[in-house]
Amino acid sequence: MTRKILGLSAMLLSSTLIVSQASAETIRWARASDALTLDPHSQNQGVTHNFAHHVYETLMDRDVEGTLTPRLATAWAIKDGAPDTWVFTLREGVTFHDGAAFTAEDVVFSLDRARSDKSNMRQLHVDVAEVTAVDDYTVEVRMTAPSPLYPNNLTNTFIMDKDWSEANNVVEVQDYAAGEDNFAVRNTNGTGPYILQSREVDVRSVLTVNENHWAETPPEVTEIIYLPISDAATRVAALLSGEVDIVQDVPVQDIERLSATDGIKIETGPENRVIYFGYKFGDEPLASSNITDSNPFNNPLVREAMELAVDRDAIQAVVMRGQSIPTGIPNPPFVDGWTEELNTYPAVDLERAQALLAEAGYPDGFSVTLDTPNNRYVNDEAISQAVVGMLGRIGINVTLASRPVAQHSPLVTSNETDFYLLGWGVPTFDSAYVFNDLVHTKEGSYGAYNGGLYSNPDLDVMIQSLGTETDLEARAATVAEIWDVVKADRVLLPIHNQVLAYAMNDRITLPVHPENQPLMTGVTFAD
Amino acid sequence: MTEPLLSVRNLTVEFPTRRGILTAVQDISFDIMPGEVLGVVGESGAGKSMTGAAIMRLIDRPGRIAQGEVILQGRRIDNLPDAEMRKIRGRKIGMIFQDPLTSLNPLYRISEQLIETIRTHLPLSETEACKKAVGLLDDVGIPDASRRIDDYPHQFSGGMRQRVVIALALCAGPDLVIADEPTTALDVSVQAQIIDVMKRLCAENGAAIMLVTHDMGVIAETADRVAVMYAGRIAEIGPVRDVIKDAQHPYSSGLMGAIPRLGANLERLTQIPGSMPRLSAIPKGCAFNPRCPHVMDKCRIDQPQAVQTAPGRRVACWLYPPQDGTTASAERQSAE
Amino acid sequence: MLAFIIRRLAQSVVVMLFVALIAFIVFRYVGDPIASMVGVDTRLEDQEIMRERLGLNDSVFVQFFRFIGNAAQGEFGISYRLQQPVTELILSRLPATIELAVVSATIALVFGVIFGVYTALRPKAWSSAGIMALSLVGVSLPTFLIGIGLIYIFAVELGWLPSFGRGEVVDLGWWRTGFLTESGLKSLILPAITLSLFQLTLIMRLVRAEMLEVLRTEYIRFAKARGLTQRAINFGHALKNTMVPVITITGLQLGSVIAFAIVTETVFQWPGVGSLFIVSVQVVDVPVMAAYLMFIALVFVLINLVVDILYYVVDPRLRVDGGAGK
Amino acid sequence: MENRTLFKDVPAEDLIVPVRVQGRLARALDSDIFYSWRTSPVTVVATLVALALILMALFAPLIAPYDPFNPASLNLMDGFTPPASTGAFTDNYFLMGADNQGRDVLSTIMYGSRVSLFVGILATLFAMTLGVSLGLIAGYNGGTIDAVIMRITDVQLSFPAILIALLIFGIARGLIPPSQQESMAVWVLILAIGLSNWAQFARTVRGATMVERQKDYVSAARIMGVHPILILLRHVLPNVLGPVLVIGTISLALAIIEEATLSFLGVGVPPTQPSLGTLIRIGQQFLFSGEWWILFFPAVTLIALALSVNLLGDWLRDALNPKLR
Repeated sequence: MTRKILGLSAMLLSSTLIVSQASAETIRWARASDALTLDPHSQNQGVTHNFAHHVYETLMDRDVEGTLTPRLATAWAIKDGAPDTWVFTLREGVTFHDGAAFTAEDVVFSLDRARSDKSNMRQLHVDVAEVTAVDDYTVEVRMTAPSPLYPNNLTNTFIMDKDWSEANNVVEVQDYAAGEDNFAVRNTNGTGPYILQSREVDVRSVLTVNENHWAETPPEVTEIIYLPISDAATRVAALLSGEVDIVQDVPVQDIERLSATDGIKIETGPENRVIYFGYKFGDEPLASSNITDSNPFNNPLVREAMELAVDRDAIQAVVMRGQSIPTGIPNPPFVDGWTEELNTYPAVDLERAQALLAEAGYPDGFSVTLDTPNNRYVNDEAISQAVVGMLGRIGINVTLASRPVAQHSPLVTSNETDFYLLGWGVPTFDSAYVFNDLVHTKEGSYGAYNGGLYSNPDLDVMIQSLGTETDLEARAATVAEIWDVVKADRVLLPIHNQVLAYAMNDRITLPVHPENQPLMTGVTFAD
Repeated sequence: MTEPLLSVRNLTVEFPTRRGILTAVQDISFDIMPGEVLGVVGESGAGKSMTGAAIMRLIDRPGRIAQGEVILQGRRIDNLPDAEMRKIRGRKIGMIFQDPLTSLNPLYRISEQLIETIRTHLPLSETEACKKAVGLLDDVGIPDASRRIDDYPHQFSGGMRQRVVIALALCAGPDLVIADEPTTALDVSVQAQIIDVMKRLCAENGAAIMLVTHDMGVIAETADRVAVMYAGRIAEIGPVRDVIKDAQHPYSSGLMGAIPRLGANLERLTQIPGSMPRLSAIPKGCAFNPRCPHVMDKCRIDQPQAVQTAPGRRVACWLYPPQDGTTASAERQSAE
Repeated sequence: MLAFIIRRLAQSVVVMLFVALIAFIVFRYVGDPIASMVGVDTRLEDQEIMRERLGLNDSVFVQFFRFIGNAAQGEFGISYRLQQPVTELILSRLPATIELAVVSATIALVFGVIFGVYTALRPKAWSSAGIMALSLVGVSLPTFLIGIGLIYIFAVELGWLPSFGRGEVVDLGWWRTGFLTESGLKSLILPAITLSLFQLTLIMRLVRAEMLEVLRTEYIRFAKARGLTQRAINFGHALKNTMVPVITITGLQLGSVIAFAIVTETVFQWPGVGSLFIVSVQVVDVPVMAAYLMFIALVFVLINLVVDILYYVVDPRLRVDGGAGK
Repeated sequence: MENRTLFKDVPAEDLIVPVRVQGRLARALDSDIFYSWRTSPVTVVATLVALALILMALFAPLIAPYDPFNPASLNLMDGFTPPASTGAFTDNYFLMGADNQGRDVLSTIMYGSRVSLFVGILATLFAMTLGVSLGLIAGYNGGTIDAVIMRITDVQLSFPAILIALLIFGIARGLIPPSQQESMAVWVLILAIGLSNWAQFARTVRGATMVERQKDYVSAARIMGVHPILILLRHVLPNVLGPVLVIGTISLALAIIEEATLSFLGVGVPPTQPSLGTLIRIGQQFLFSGEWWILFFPAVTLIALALSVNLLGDWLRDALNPKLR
C-alpha cells in the first residue's frame, strides 16, 4: 500500500479513499417495500420484522435451515415439575444502543408489551399467563396450559429497553386510532448488530454497525443502505445499472437474465410458504356458478377431477420458470409433519378428469369465478390464469377475478369467494398452525382463513388436542393422521412451495432465508 | 406636371386554389398624386381592399402579386425585401383599417402602441415620442389626451378608437394613407367626424389618401378622383365631379344613380339588378355583362380595355371602343 | 378585487367540501383497511379489536363529520400503513413532488412555448411539420412506456443516469432538496422529461393554435401596416395575446402535473406524494388517500385563484369589467 | 342620415376561398374535406392504419390464427415461444411468438384491440353524449344551471382523467358484489373513462350554443313556441357537430391510452380477456428477461392505433377549422 506514495496530495487522497472503502463495506439493499414501522410490536409483518431484526433482537432466532438458534436467550427449557412453564436463560454482557444493560426486566417488559391489547404480536402470546424475572438473567414464562412449542412463537418478538420505553412514553404500543404519534414508531434503541442512523419512509434508511455488539465476530457489512423500490422493473434496472447491491424480491422471469449478466449472481432457496387453491364447501349453490341446484365443489369427484386437470409441472416450468417446488400437500417441507409421501401428486389425466366430472353429474362442466390476488405472491395472477386454462380443458369454465391483496383477502376471511388462491406461511414450523387456520371448522379463534368453510368434526377434535399434547410422539402421530385425511379429502388444492431468489453483486454472498428474513450480518464478501 | 406619389401599373393579385387560380385584382393601373384623395369604390369583393393590401404587401397567403408594379416616389416597392418594405409601412404609407374595435391590441396601452410605432420609424427618445403621441391624440380630437394616453383600448368608444387608429397611422408622418373602409364599422353619427379628422390631418401633413369604401356618398364628399372597381377590375376612373355628373361605364352610372341628394326623390335610389359574380365564376368577356342594360354580343366574348375618354378619365367598356391603340398602361392625366 | 377574491374563496370552499365528500365516500368502500393493515396471518379477533379502535364500526355519517372536522384543522389522522401522522407524511413527501413538478412544468412551458411559437411562425416549414408529427407521437405514447423506455436506454444500457429515486438530498430543515447535489440533479432528468412530455405537447399545440389565431387578427395586420419589426409583432404583440388563454390552461395543467406524477413517480420510484398515494391505494391506507385527494383539490383551488389573479394582471379588460371570471 | 350603404356587406374571404366549411356536418362532408384528405399523405396513411386495425379488431374471430380465450386450444407449455416459430408442445405456429400463458401474441393483439376499441369507442360515445347534453343545457339555459355545470366542468378538467377514473373504478368496485365484478369490469371501465372525459365536450358545445342562442332564427323559433329540446336538436346541435367530431376523435385516442394506463395500473379488464393495455402490463414484466415480443407487439399496436386516431383528429381539426377551446 505504501510503496507508491510519492507525496502527491491527489494520490494521497485517492489512496485514503480506497483504504476507508476497504475497511467499511457498504451494502445497498433493495426490496419491494419498506418496513411499516419501527415499533417492534406494532405490526406482525415479514418486511417489518426483517428490518427490525437488524436493530432489535429476539430471544431466539431461526437459521437458514429453519432451526431455532440462541440469540438473547442462550438456553430455554420447560421447568422441572411445572410442564406449563418455560425457563429462559439470558445472555450476559449485552447492552442496548444507548449503553443501558440488557437484563431480565427488559424481557419481562417486552413480552408483556408484545401481548398487550394494542400489540399486533398478541396472537403469538395468547397462551401466556405470566412472565416473571427470576434473577437478572433468568425469565420464567407461565402458560395457561402446557405449550411444548411456545419457543417457536418467539422468533419475531423483539426485546426493548424498559427504561428507555418509560422515558419516552412508549410503554404502550401506539394507538393510532386515537391519532397518537408514538416515539417508538420512528426511534429505536435495540441490542441489534446495527444502529439506525437515518430513515426516510419508503425512500431510504441508513444503518451502521454496532461496535459494541455481543457477537464475537463482527459482521463484514459495516453500513446498510436500505432502499425500497416498489416497481419490479425499476428494481431490476437498479441492480443492472449497479445502483444497488442486493435485490431481495426478484421477479422469476428476470432470474435468467440477471444470472447471465456479468457481475450479478442469484441465490435461490425454498421459502416456507405454500400456494394453494381453496374451494367453497357446503350444499349451498355457488354464487358465481351456472349450476344453481348444487355445489359442484362439495362433490369429492369434482375435486379429484380438478386435481387431475391441473398441471403443476407446467406451472413450475413456464409460469414459475423452475422457481417453485410443486407439491401435493398444503404444507411447506420445513414444517414438522411434512413427508415425501404426502408431497406426491397425481399425474395429469384429462380423460379421467372428464370421466369423473361426468360421474359427478357435470358432464358439460360448469362455470365458476376464481378470485386471485395480483400483488401478493410470486406470479399469483399468472398461476391463476394458467389454472383457468387448464380447467377449461375439462369443461370447467372459470372467470378470473384479479384484485390487489387488500381487496382479495377480505373475500376469503368473510367467505365471499367460491374459489380462491391463497398462500400460507408457517412461522412456527409446526403443522398445527396450518390446521388451526385452514382446516378446522370456522369457530372462535379457529378456521380464520378457512375461506371455503370446510368442516370435519372428527378432524376438529384431533386438531384441538394438538395444542396441549406434551407427548411429542403421540402428537406427531395425530399430525400425520390429520394430514392423511386432509390429503384424501382434497380439502385444498396445493400447487407449489415458493422459491425465493435474491439477486446480488457477485462479490457478495447472502444465503436465502426460508422466512425471507435475511440478516445482513450473514453477508460475506469475496475478494 | 408633377411626379405621381404612387403609381400602380398592371397590378394583378391571384389566389391559387385547388379549383384553379382566382384573380382578385386584374391588371389595374392608376396613379395617386401628392396630397390628392383618391376614392376607390365598389361592392365587397370587387378587389378594392385587396388593391390596398397589395400596395402594402399585406396580402395573406396563398394570395400573391402575380404581375405588375407598384412605384412609390419613383421607387419600385413591390419587389423590395421584407426588411425594406417594413420601413415603408407606417413611415411612407400609413394604413387605417375598417374596424377600430379589433385594430388595436387590447393588451397594450395606447401610449405603448403609439410610442412603439413612433420610435420604430423616427429617432426620438421615449419622452419625445411620448410628447409627440400626446400631440397626435390632441390632433385627432381626443379630449384630455395627456391623461387618456395611458388608457387601454377597451376604455375608449368606437369612434374614439378610430381616432386613435388614425393617430397611429399618421404618427410617423406618411406621405400616403390607405384608408380601408375607415367608417364602415362606426356609428353613422360619428362617420362624418372621422372622415373630417382624417382629411384635415392629411391635408395638414400633405399626405395623400387612398380611400377605399363602398359608400359613394363618402367619396362624393371627400375624394378628388374616384376609381370604380368591379370584379377585380377598374371599370372607370376620373375626377369625382365628372364621374358623378356623367358616369360613362354602365356600372358607374348605376352606382351614381344611387347617390342620395338633398331634395332628391327617394325613388331614384335604385339598385342595380343582380349581384356581383363570385371570383370563381366571373363571366367571359366583360364581367358586368349579365347585369348590364347596354349589353352587346361583343361584351360576352371579349374583355374591354381601358380607354381614355377625356383628360384624366378612363373607362373600360365596349361602349367606348379603343381608338388607334390607346391602352390603359399609357395613362396621362393632369394634376389638380 | 377583494370582493372578487372573496367570492372565489367561497366557491373554493364549496369545491373542497365536494371533494371531501367524494374522497370520504369512495375510500369508505374501496376494500377493507384492516385487511391491508395486518399481515395475512393476523387472527380475526385481533382484526375486530383494531376495527373498533379505528372507529370503523361507527356509522358512515359519524365517520364523515369526524373526517371533515379533522380535515379542516389539517388533521388527517395516522396512516394505517406507516403509523405516522398523514399530514407530516405528505409534507415530507411534498418537496420531491413539487421539485419534480416545477422542473417538468418549466420544461413543458419553455419548450412548449418555443416549439409552439416556432411552428406557428413557420407553418409550412419541414421542421414544423416534423415537430408537429413528433408531438402527436408524444401524445400517443402512454407515460409508463416512456418511463420504462428511458430507464432501459439511459440507466440500464448506457448507464448515464440513475434509474430510481432522487439521489442525495440536502436537508434544509423544512425542505429536502435534490437541487444541490450532482446525483440529485442527475436523478431528476429522466422523471422530469417523462412527466413533461405530455404537457409539453399539449402546451405546444395550444400555443401554436392560439398564435395562429392571433396572427390572423386585425391588430396584428395593423401592427404590420405600421411597419413594426417582425420581432416586435411576433414576440411583443402576438405572443402576449397568445399567453392569455395559455395561462389558464397551463395553470390548470400544473395542477395536473402534480397529480399526473402518480405514474411517473411509480415508474421512477420518485419519493413524492404520488408514489405515496399509489402505494396507499394498493394497501387501502384510507387516511393517506383521503388526504391526498384533499391536497390535490387544494392545489387545484389555489392554482385557479392564482390563474384568476394572473388574468387580472395580464388582461386589462378584466380590470374594468370587475373580472367576473370566465 | 339614413343608411347610405348600397351593397350588402359580405366578408371578402367568402368570395375568395370558394367554399368555407363551417358547422354543418353535411357541408363538412363536402368534397373539400376529401380534397384535403387526399392531399395529405400522412392522413391517408393514418386512415389506412386505423381502418386496418379496426377491421382487424372487428373480424378478429374470423382472421385470428387462434382463439386466445378458448382454454382448450392453449397449452401452457407453449409459453414464451419466440416469434416466427412453432410451439414446443403443439404444432401451433406463432408469428409474433407466444406469451407467458402460451397464447399466440398475434391473436391476443387482435382480440385485445377489440377490447381496447370497444372500451374506447363506447367510453367516448358516452362522454360525448353526456358532455354535449350538459353543454347544450348549460349554454341554452345560462344562469345558475350554467354556472353549476361549468364549475363541475372546471373541477373535472383540473383533475387528471386517470385519477377520476381510479376514483370511479373504486366506487364501482365498492357497489358491485364481488361475484359480478368481473363481468361488469368492461362496463365499469367504460363508465370510468367516459366520466373522466366529458368536460371538453361540454365546454365546447356550451360556447357554441351560447353563440347560436343569440341568433335570430333561434329567437324566432323560441318565440314561435318551439320546444327547447327541438330547437337544440334541430338548430343548435348541427352547428356544433364539427368541433364535437374533432374532440371525439382526439378523445378516442385519449380513451384508448387511458384504458391502457388503467390496465397497466391493474384496474382494467381481467387478464383472461385482455385489452392492449393489459397485454402491455403483462409484457412489461418480461422487458429484462429477453421475451421482448410479449411487450413489443402490443405496445406497437397501441401506439399505432393511438397515433393514427390522433393524426386523423388533427387533420379533421384543421380541415373543419372549428373554434376549438
